[in-house]
Parts: sequence; structure tokens; C-alpha cells
Amino acid sequence: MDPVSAKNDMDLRVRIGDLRLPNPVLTASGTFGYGREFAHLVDLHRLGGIVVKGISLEPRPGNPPPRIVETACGMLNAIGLENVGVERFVGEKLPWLRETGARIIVNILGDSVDEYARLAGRLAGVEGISGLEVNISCPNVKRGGVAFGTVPEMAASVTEAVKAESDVMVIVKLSPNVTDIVQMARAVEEAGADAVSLINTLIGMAIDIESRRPALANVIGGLSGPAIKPVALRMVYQVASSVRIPVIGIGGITTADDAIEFLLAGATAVQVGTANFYQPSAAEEIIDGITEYLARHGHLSVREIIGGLQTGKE
Amino acid sequence: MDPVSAKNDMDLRVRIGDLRLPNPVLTASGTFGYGREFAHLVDLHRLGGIVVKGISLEPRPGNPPPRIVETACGMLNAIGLENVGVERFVGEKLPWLRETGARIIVNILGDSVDEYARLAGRLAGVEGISGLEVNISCPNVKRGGVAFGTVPEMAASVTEAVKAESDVMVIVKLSPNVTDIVQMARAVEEAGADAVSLINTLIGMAIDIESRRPALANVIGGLSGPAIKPVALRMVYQVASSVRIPVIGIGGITTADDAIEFLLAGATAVQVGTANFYQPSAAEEIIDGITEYLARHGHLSVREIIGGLQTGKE
Amino acid sequence: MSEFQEKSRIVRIESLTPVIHRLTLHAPRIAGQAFPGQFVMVRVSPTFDPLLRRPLSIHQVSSDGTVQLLFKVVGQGTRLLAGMRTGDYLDMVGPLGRGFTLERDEPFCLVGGGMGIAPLYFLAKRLLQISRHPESTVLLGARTGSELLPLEQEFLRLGCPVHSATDDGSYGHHGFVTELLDDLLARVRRVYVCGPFPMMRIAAMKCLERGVACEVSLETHMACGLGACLGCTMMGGDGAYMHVCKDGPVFPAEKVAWTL
Amino acid sequence: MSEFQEKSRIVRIESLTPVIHRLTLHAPRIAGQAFPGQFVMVRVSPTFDPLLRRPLSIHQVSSDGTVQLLFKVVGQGTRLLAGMRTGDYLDMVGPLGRGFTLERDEPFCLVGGGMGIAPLYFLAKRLLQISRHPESTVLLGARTGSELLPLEQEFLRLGCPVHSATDDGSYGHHGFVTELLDDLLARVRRVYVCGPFPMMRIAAMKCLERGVACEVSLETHMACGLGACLGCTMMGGDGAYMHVCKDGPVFPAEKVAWTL
Ligand SMILES: Cc1cc2nc3c(=O)[nH]c(=O)nc-3n(C[C@H](O)[C@H](O)[C@H](O)COP(=O)(O)OP(=O)(O)OC[C@H]3O[C@@H](n4cnc5c(N)ncnc54)[C@H](O)[C@@H]3O)c2cc1C
Ligand SMILES: Cc1cc2nc3c(=O)[nH]c(=O)nc-3n(C[C@H](O)[C@H](O)[C@H](O)COP(=O)(O)OP(=O)(O)OC[C@H]3O[C@@H](n4cnc5c(N)ncnc54)[C@H](O)[C@@H]3O)c2cc1C
Ligand SMILES: Cc1cc2nc3c(=O)[nH]c(=O)nc-3n(C[C@H](O)[C@H](O)[C@H](O)COP(=O)(O)O)c2cc1C
Ligand SMILES: Cc1cc2nc3c(=O)[nH]c(=O)nc-3n(C[C@H](O)[C@H](O)[C@H](O)COP(=O)(O)O)c2cc1C
Ligand code: FES
Ligand code: FES
Repeated sequence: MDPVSAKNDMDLRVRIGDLRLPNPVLTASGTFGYGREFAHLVDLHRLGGIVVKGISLEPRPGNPPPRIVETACGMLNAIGLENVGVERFVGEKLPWLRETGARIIVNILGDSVDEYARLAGRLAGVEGISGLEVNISCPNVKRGGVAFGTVPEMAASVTEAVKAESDVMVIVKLSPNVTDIVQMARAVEEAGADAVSLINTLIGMAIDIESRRPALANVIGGLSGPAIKPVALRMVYQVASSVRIPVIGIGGITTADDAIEFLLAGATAVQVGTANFYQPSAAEEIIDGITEYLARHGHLSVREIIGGLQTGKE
Repeated sequence: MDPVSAKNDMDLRVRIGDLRLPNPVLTASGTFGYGREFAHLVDLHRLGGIVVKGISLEPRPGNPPPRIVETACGMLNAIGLENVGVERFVGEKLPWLRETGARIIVNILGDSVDEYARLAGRLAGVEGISGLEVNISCPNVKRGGVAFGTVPEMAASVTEAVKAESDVMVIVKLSPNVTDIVQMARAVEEAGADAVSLINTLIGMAIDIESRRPALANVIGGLSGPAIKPVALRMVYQVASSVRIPVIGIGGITTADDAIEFLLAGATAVQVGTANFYQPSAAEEIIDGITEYLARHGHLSVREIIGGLQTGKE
Repeated sequence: MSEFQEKSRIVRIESLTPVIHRLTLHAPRIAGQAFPGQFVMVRVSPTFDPLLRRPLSIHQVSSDGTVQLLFKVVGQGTRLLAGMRTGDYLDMVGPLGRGFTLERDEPFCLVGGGMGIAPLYFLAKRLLQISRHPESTVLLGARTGSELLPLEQEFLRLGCPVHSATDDGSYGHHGFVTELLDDLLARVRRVYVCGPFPMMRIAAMKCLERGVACEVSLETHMACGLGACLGCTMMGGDGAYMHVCKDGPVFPAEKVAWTL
Repeated sequence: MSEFQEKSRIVRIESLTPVIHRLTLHAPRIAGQAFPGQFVMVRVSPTFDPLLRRPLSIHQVSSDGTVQLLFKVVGQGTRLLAGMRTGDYLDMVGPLGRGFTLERDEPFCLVGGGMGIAPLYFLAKRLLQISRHPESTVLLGARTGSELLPLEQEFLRLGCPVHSATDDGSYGHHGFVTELLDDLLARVRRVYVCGPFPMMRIAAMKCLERGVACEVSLETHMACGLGACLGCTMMGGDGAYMHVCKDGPVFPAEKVAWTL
């Protein structure tokens, strides 16, 4: 087969649980709105999938401003999980997005195990939802505000509760702010997660030295962007080497080369986050770039390179 | 007092335990060699202090190359703690450095509590050493390679052992690769540390997608540089709000503005690390810049701004 | 109404002062859709530092497919922009946001302070196409005369009266530009304001008191400019958050929480 | 021997090919101390991306206080360097490392491949000052003729014989530059080699076999160039790590672990 037709015929399909995606490039929650915000700039249907902004049972106003600040090769955000709530999401946001034919994954968040369960229940049976992504970086209000994502047992109980209510594939999204990410991944795998995605943002901070105030009204925020890529890649590699469920890599991915690093490290798919802000064309360029790389290396399918890292320790 | 003389008279002195430093700007371990490497480029005596490359009981050859790789606004290193060993350090490296009049802090590392204790004992009474900095990011070989710096009890026992043998001020250097940095800081404070310094590098990874090999022979390495500053600042703020001993801020500090952020967050001093590589003049520029900032804001002493962050929550 | 990501060639660079520059870019798709008060998000570096795009108002568009940006160097992003050369390409996303309301045959007043003047030139041109009233006036304010003079000349060339004010009194009225507004409020029907927040507050208060319609263009830090990141919130007059990039940047004065 | 951090003004930029450029910088302190085989660490951006300095050999120094760098665009750092303008300032640290051994009145051979030619021009100039032997020869190799011709001209102007080889046969010998070495080994006493590792290995092996002194200049990734980061290690022939920036970059061929 000549290189050109190899490129056109390249098999980019991957499977996450029972969900089949046309390619492994998704957009990350909170960085792509409800899809429509990018409708003029991105061919939504071409994407492997769209993970929508995190949804809670009730609408949330979010944190006071300032909510974002730029850092070296990254940004901090403290949006405070502003969202329209599950009812308006299903009523107002989902129908438009469903029409595009995009594969939609709904990111959910709550303050208690019960809230997660009710969200999953509410979304069960709703047309056009291909999967749930459970954001466990949220504080558990009943356990003194400790994030679900930092205690294996808490993460496991959220996972079980969501799985019990949901009728679609369930991804659990891991927080990187832990000593042992593998332990967290194993806990949610045992609790029934169909896949894990990682990483969410690293907790960071910035100060305005003239006003002597935190740059974010919330004092601390989540660090994202190219700055965190090395940490994300390390965690994806560690987790992919330790669990049997698919791993979705997230963190600072801007180019096809970045995405390929995550695939080689063992990720079955990737999510493009902050890059959507500074390079709206990033996700589509990544799909093209992966195709080109695979063709150049004589592969017929993207699945041939997943986990293909050679450490000399195998 | 007019601004010019205010600048010349500015009181930059800080105290770390019983150690008095002329200013709060030190150079970080592993990024400034044994001092001599920078002798042509930096006035060593002007620095608040120099933390030398981590020293072990025996010389170590370090990891195979490649040992470093550049990342977005940062770098990964897996030097593997290459060092000349304590005897050659005392015999060959220390005498020259001592002559410069620099305040010397010796960074120590070991594979067991006993090794740390023996190092501290060996350095006790040696002329020209102003303090020890205990690198607890090293793996504990007796406990299956888990890093001392990730388990509070292990960190505490290293601290106690070093304190028992040492006759100088002891700083414990914390690893950021933990769920709860405050818990670690409290553990070493209770165990007798005179100060804590943070952060050491975040664990990261990079892959060469053409060779499909890790960019570092060691597979994983430590991420440093401006990329990690937001995480470092957040941890310093959290620790400084929670312990009574002085906190030394480290992580991505390149400019006086960076250093001032850490001071406002509660650090009594800062260490300049990776910046020494790309900007050898950084530490001296920071001393000048802090002086200028203090003068411009009408301060007489740097101590007036330490912990001066206004979060609106005090 | 559409939005584009367009690699735009710089065809002209003018330095009005050492720190105020104007770029003319060939961006036909953005130019073709732009409306006064809208902005673009500009990638200022091919590297990841600085990472985020910078929001800049559309200063002018031309039928030859060019877009002009007028900006002041205040930090690293604008410094990098100022170092660009003719022939370089800038990646811009736009036109973004909701612009000003254009009403036919209404006497209007434009009030611009500092770089807030940028969007007003585009606005003045379009307004003067649909509304020629002798009372319509442009008020320009700046720190000092040199920052103002070249711009004043261009507004004058559009054929409408211009009054200027400078903080240092080096040109025009010595004081705030808003002080020039009082006499005009009886004669105009709509005031368009862009500039520093305190200046816009004063102008808005005056208009609200006198019942004159007033629109202001707000600034906040933005990551996306597309309504996706939810980073650009400001408190609205009704106690709910507004997203400046999507709900604005132009707002009716009464929608803004001025007390903040 | 001293080292400096010197903000150096670019006084000339020459593009030998679309991807090979030569910068002439005013850096009197570095120029005053430089020795053939030494290098500088160059800051390529005022931002933090790319973060690290780039090591570049000193291609030439002049008594007017200028230093020349000859480089090829291979990644983002060198791309940024190639975009610099006359009058811009580059922050350089140097001169760094241990250079070549210069012996009086010895017939020598220089073997340069690709950008490995860069340090050899400085070396040739200094060697020819202390050693004029008719046998002394310069061998230059490159992928293709266009990358080589302008440099060959300059070596010729120094007044020594030059033989060239190209991978594509477009100029000079068609093949590896090291193939030109065999005939010379009987006549020269010392061979200086800089280029890709496999080429240096071949040259080194030939010299070691024939008992001709050989020095090679190694490349590794460097963070500091000062001996501080310990990042630039390579295995030495004796099984111990060497630090290329401080112990080298120039090493006697027998000190290198060629089998790696
Ligand atoms: C809708 C809109 C239109 C604008 N139009 C213009 C214009 O036409 N001409 C002009 O000179 N300026 C304009 N500004 C302000 C301009 O965006 C900032 O001056 C610029 O982003 C500063 O970038 P910097 O890297 O030089 O500064 P830095 O302070 O280094 O920037 C750091 C970060 O803060 C953000 N930031 C800093 N100042 C501002 C600000 N005032 N508003 C928003 N974000 C800021 C930057 O975008 C960046 O993310 C506009 C802002 C907005 C929101
Ligand atoms: C002592 C020494 C002297 C050199 N002299 C010259 C010279 O005169 N002319 C010339 O064109 N090149 C020279 N090189 C190689 C030059 O340093 C690299 O081509 C350059 O660093 C590539 O940077 P980049 O950002 O364009 O590439 P990238 O690949 O984007 O660089 C990424 C990182 O890898 C490092 N790197 C990449 N390639 C090399 C390499 N070959 N050697 C060392 N580090 C590398 C960079 O410094 C940077 O840290 C020399 C290298 C060394 C060690
Ligand atoms: C502005 C912003 C909002 C985000 N909101 C969410 C969210 O609602 N739910 C979630 O799980 N992750 C959220 N994230 C995290 C991202 O999905 C992603 O995990 C993280 O940013 C790291 O990827 P990146 O470096 O590619 O951005 C948000 C990130 C940003 C920058
Ligand atoms: C090349 C390199 C070597 C280092 N070696 C040591 C070491 O021996 N002991 C130690 O405690 N920290 C070591 N560190 C960590 C630094 O001292 C510092 O904590 C870290 O790099 C973060 O600061 P920075 O971002 O300013 O570099 C090393 C860092 C680098 C980059
Ligand atoms: S800037 Fe992103 S939502 Fe407004
Ligand atoms: S480059 Fe840092 S020790 Fe050689």
C-alpha cells in the first residue's frame, strides 16, 4: 500500500469499555464547554469524543473572580465547578450536541457519594450519552472536605455507586495530588470502573506581589497545560503498567507528538485540555499527526503502538 | 531616608534555626555543584548560602546517560545522586569553598536511617559547615525502596537520627510527591527539624517517540524549573501556615518576583535551583531585586514581608 | 456570525509611541465578519511561554481584508507582539464576543481612555456611516499628549468633533476625560465607553443619572475567549456572574456591578 | 582562564544555506579568553520556553572582540536563534570546557563532519599560526555540496589544502569523509575530529590502529555547561563516567568508550 492510501485507510479506532471510538483523541472536561463553543472552529464529529464540562445535580455559580492566571507554560484555574446543573444540561445543552453526532461523555461531580449516584441515575437512559467520567477531585463535604480522589476507599465507593446506577461505560478521572496514583487506580478498577482517565490538575498557587494577594480569589487552583505533561506521562505509564482497564491520558497534550508519547506509555486514548484554549485546532491536528506518524512507521492501526514503549526492562 | 540609602542599608538578614544568613537567597542542592563551578560567574560570598550537591557516605557513579531532558518550561533529571562521597567532599571540595567565606549547607542522602546518621556524625565538628539539609526523597532500601519522604514515620526517624548526630542546624527537605505535604512537615518538625525546605523535584517522564524509548535511561526523573513553581508555592504556603519552624521555598525561582512570592507565602528564605543553569546571575539578581522591591515599598527589613500574603481569610 | 482561526500576515507595523503600536494584518475571514466592539485572541509566541492568547480589540477593518490592532506594551505578551516584523504570521481567533449596539440617526458620544480607544475607532467609522449628527462627539483621554495625538488626528479625519484630555495636562483638558462628558449628556442619546474600570464607572454613573443609554466594554483575564473556560467572569448588576468574552465584552452600563 | 556571562550584540548574520547560519557577536570578554574547541552556552529566548541554554562551539574569534557561531537549525532553540536580527542581544556564557591540544610544528589533519566543522575553523587558524607543514590537511564532510562550499572557501583562504566529501556525491568525494583519511595517516602526527559520533568512531579507530594521536570533540545534552548539573555524562574508556562539558568536550580518542 502506498503511503497516501495508508494514511487515508489508517485504522485509528479504539475501545474504552464497550464504547467504540473512531479515534483516540477526545477533548477534556472543562476545556471544551458543552461543545457548541467550538462549533465554528472544530469539526466536532471528527473528534474521538467530547467530555463535557463537569455537571452537578444543581447548577453552581462557581468561584468569585479572578479565576484564572497564566503561569510558566501553564495556567491555574479555580472555576469552582460552575455549571448549569444536570437538568439544564439534559434539556438545553445535550440536544444540540447530540445532533452533531459527536460521541458525548458526561463529566459528573458531587459533594457526597449519594450525589454522584443520583447524577448517574438521572443520566441513565438519556439518549446521546456514550459514557460518564467521574471527577473525584472534588471535596467530600461529609468527610471534612478531603477530596474523594485522595483516599482509595472513598474513590472506590464513588465508583461503585456510579456503576450501580449507570447504564453506560464509566471512566473514573484520577487526581494527581496523591502519593501513590497506582493505588488509586487499582482501587477504582476493583470497584468496577471501566476505565481510568488521568491526570486532573495539580494543585498550585500564584501571588500578585504588588497587591500581596493570591492571584486567584480562591487562593489555590488547578495547574494545567504543557508544564504538567511530564508528571501526567509518568503517572499514565505507572497506571497503565498496573491495571487491566483502559487508561486515558490527559495533561498538557498539544501536539501529535505529545499524544503519541501517552499512547506509547500505555494510554488507549488521550484528552486534549488547555490546548483547546490556545490552539483550538489542536485536537484535529493531533488526529492528523497520529495518522501521519503511524503511516510513516508502517503501522496499519493505532492499536499497534499503544503501550509500545521500550524501557529495556520488559 | 531617601530611596538610595534605603537600598544600601536594607536589612536582608534572616535566621534559620541558629544560623544567621546575610540574605534569604541560597542556591539549591545539585544545581550549584560544590560552589567552585560558579566561581567565575557568581560572587559566592554575596549569596545567603550555598547548599552543595547531595553527599553520601560512599562515592556514587550515578545513573547511565541520558540523564537530562528539557520539557516545557522545565527539565527532567535522573542524575542518580552522583557524588564524590563524604570523605572526598571534606578533603577536596570543602576547603576551597570554605575559603570563599560562603555559608555552606551540606545536603546529605542515604539508603537507610543508619547511613543518614553516620553522615551527620562524620560531618559534625567539621569546620565551615553551617547546616545540614537532609534529602529524604531517596528510596529506603530496607523498606522496599519506598522514599523516606513519602511516609511521615520514616521521615521522622531520619530526622531524629540526623539531629542526634549533628552539631549544626538541620533542614529537612521535603518531597512534593505526596498527598499531604503538611503532614510530612509536621512529622519532621515534631522529630526535631530546625527548618524544612521544599520542594524537591516532582516525578516525571518523557518519551522519544522516534526510538520509542524513555528520554532518560532511568525512565523516570525529577521535574524542576519554572513549570513547577505554582505547585511549590502552594506547598510552601500550606506548610508555612501549619508549622512553627522556618520554611525555605524552592521550585522554579528565577527572578526576584518569584522569590518575593515565596517570601509572602511564608518562606523565610528561598533556594535558586535550575535557574542557575540557564541564568547563572539569577541568585545575585534576586538579591538586588528583593532589595529594590523592599525599598520601593518602604520596608526596612526583608522580615517585614515574610508571610505577608493577604488572603482575606486571616 | 462565524468565528475563525486564521493565520494572518502582518502587512504593516506602526509605532505611535515607543510603547504603543499598531499592527495591520491580512485576515480576510475575520475582517469579513467583524463588528465594532468585538475582539480577537492572538497567539503571541510559537512556544508555550507565554501560553495563552491575548485578547485585543478590533481597532479597524478594511474592505481589503485587513484587520488592525492597536496595543500598548504592558507585559511579556505585548512585548513579543511589539517585536514582530512585517511578513510574520500571527495566529488569531475571532471575531469574538458581543459588540456595541449601533442605532441609526442617534447623536452619540464615544469616550475612550488609554487603550480603550482601540475599539472606538472601528465603532466611530461604522456609526458615522449610519448616523451623522452634528452633536456626536468623540472624547479621548490618555496619560500624556504623545499617546493621544496620532489617534486624535485619525478620528478628526472621520469628520467628527474630538475633545481630548490628558492626566498630565500636556494636551487638551487637564484631568479626566469623563469631566468633558457633563456638557454633552444633554445633547447625545447614547454613550459608548471603553477604558479603565474606574473611568467607565464614572461615565456610567453620569449616564445612568441622566437617563442616557450607555454601553461599556469590560476587560478581564481570558483563557479562551470562546465561552468555554468560564475564567472571565465578572459579577453582574443582578448578582449573577457574567462571562465577559461571550456575554460581552460590551455590556449595557446597568448590567454591570459598579460597586465592586 | 576565566568564564563570563556576557550580553553580546549580534553584529552580523549570514545564512550559508537556508538552515545553516553564522552569527557574529560582539563579546570581547569571551573572545579574549577563548581557545579552539571550547564552546559557549547560549540563551535562545527571553522566555522560559525553551528553558535551557544551547551549547555551540566557538567557530571563530577575532581581535576586534567578536565571536562567531556556526549552527544548523535542528529544533526550536536553533530555529529561534536563526530568527534573530542584527542588533539583538544574545546572552552567552563562556568560554567553556577543555579545547584541543595545540602542538608546535606538527603536521596535522582536521576532520569535520556537518556542524562538527564549526570548531575546526578556529582550530585551523590557531594551528596554522604555530605550525606550517605542507602535509597538514583539512577534510570536510557534509550531506550535500551546498552545505560545504562556503566553508571550504574559507578554509582554503587560510592557505591549507582541503579535501571534501559529500554523502550525495554532489561535491568532492562521494562517501564518508573518513575514507579520505587513510592516505593521510602516514603523513600527519595528530588528527582532530569533530562530527557525528559514528564518524568520529571510524576516525578514532583508524588513528588508534596507526598510532596517530587523535582528539575528538563529543556532544551530549547539557543543562549547565559548567560541571554543576552532572547531566552531560558519557561512559569513558576506563568504565568511569566523564562529564563532557568540563572534562571535554575534547577528549583524546583513547579515553572514549567507542563500543557504546
Ligand atoms: C476584550 C479585551 C480587549 C482588549 N483590547 C485591547 C486593545 O485593543 N489594546 C490593548 O492594548 N489592550 C487590550 N486589552 C488588554 C490586553 O489584553 C492586555 O493588555 C494584554 O493581554 C496584556 O498581555 P501581556 O502579556 O503584555 O501582559 P501580562 O500582564 O504579562 O499578561 C499576563 C496575563 O494577564 C492577562 N492580562 C494582563 N492584562 C490584562 C488586561 N488588561 N485585560 C485582560 N487580560 C490581561 C494576559 O492576557 C495574560 O494572560 C483587551 C483586553 C480584553 C479583555
Ligand atoms: C559542546 C557542544 C558544541 C556544539 N557546537 C555546535 C555548533 O557549533 N553548531 C551546531 O549547529 N551545533 C552544535 N552543537 C549541537 C547543538 O547544541 C544542538 O544542535 C542544539 O542544542 C539543538 O537545539 P535545538 O533547540 O535546536 O534542538 P532540540 O532538539 O529542540 O533541543 C532540545 C534539547 O536537546 C539538546 N540537544 C539537541 N541536540 C543536541 C546535540 N546535538 N548536542 C547537544 N545537545 C543537543 C538541546 O540543547 C536542548 O536542550 C554542539 C553541542 C555541544 C554539546
Ligand atoms: C478551566 C478548566 C476547567 C476544568 N474543569 C474541569 C471539570 O469540570 N471537570 C474535570 O474533571 N476536569 C476539569 N478540568 C481538568 C481538565 O479536564 C484536565 O484534566 C486538566 O486540565 C489537565 O489537562 P491539560 O493540561 O491538557 O489541560 C478543567 C481544566 C481547566 C483548565
Ligand atoms: C540536576 C539536578 C540535581 C539535583 N540534585 C539534588 C540533590 O543532590 N539533592 C537534593 O536535595 N536536591 C537535588 N535537586 C533538587 C533541587 O535542589 C531543587 O529542589 C529542585 O530542582 C526544585 O527547584 P528548581 O525548580 O529551582 O530547580 C536537584 C535538581 C536538579 C535539577
Ligand atoms: S475567556 Fe474563556 S469563557 Fe470567557
Ligand atoms: S552540562 Fe552540566 S555538568 Fe556538564
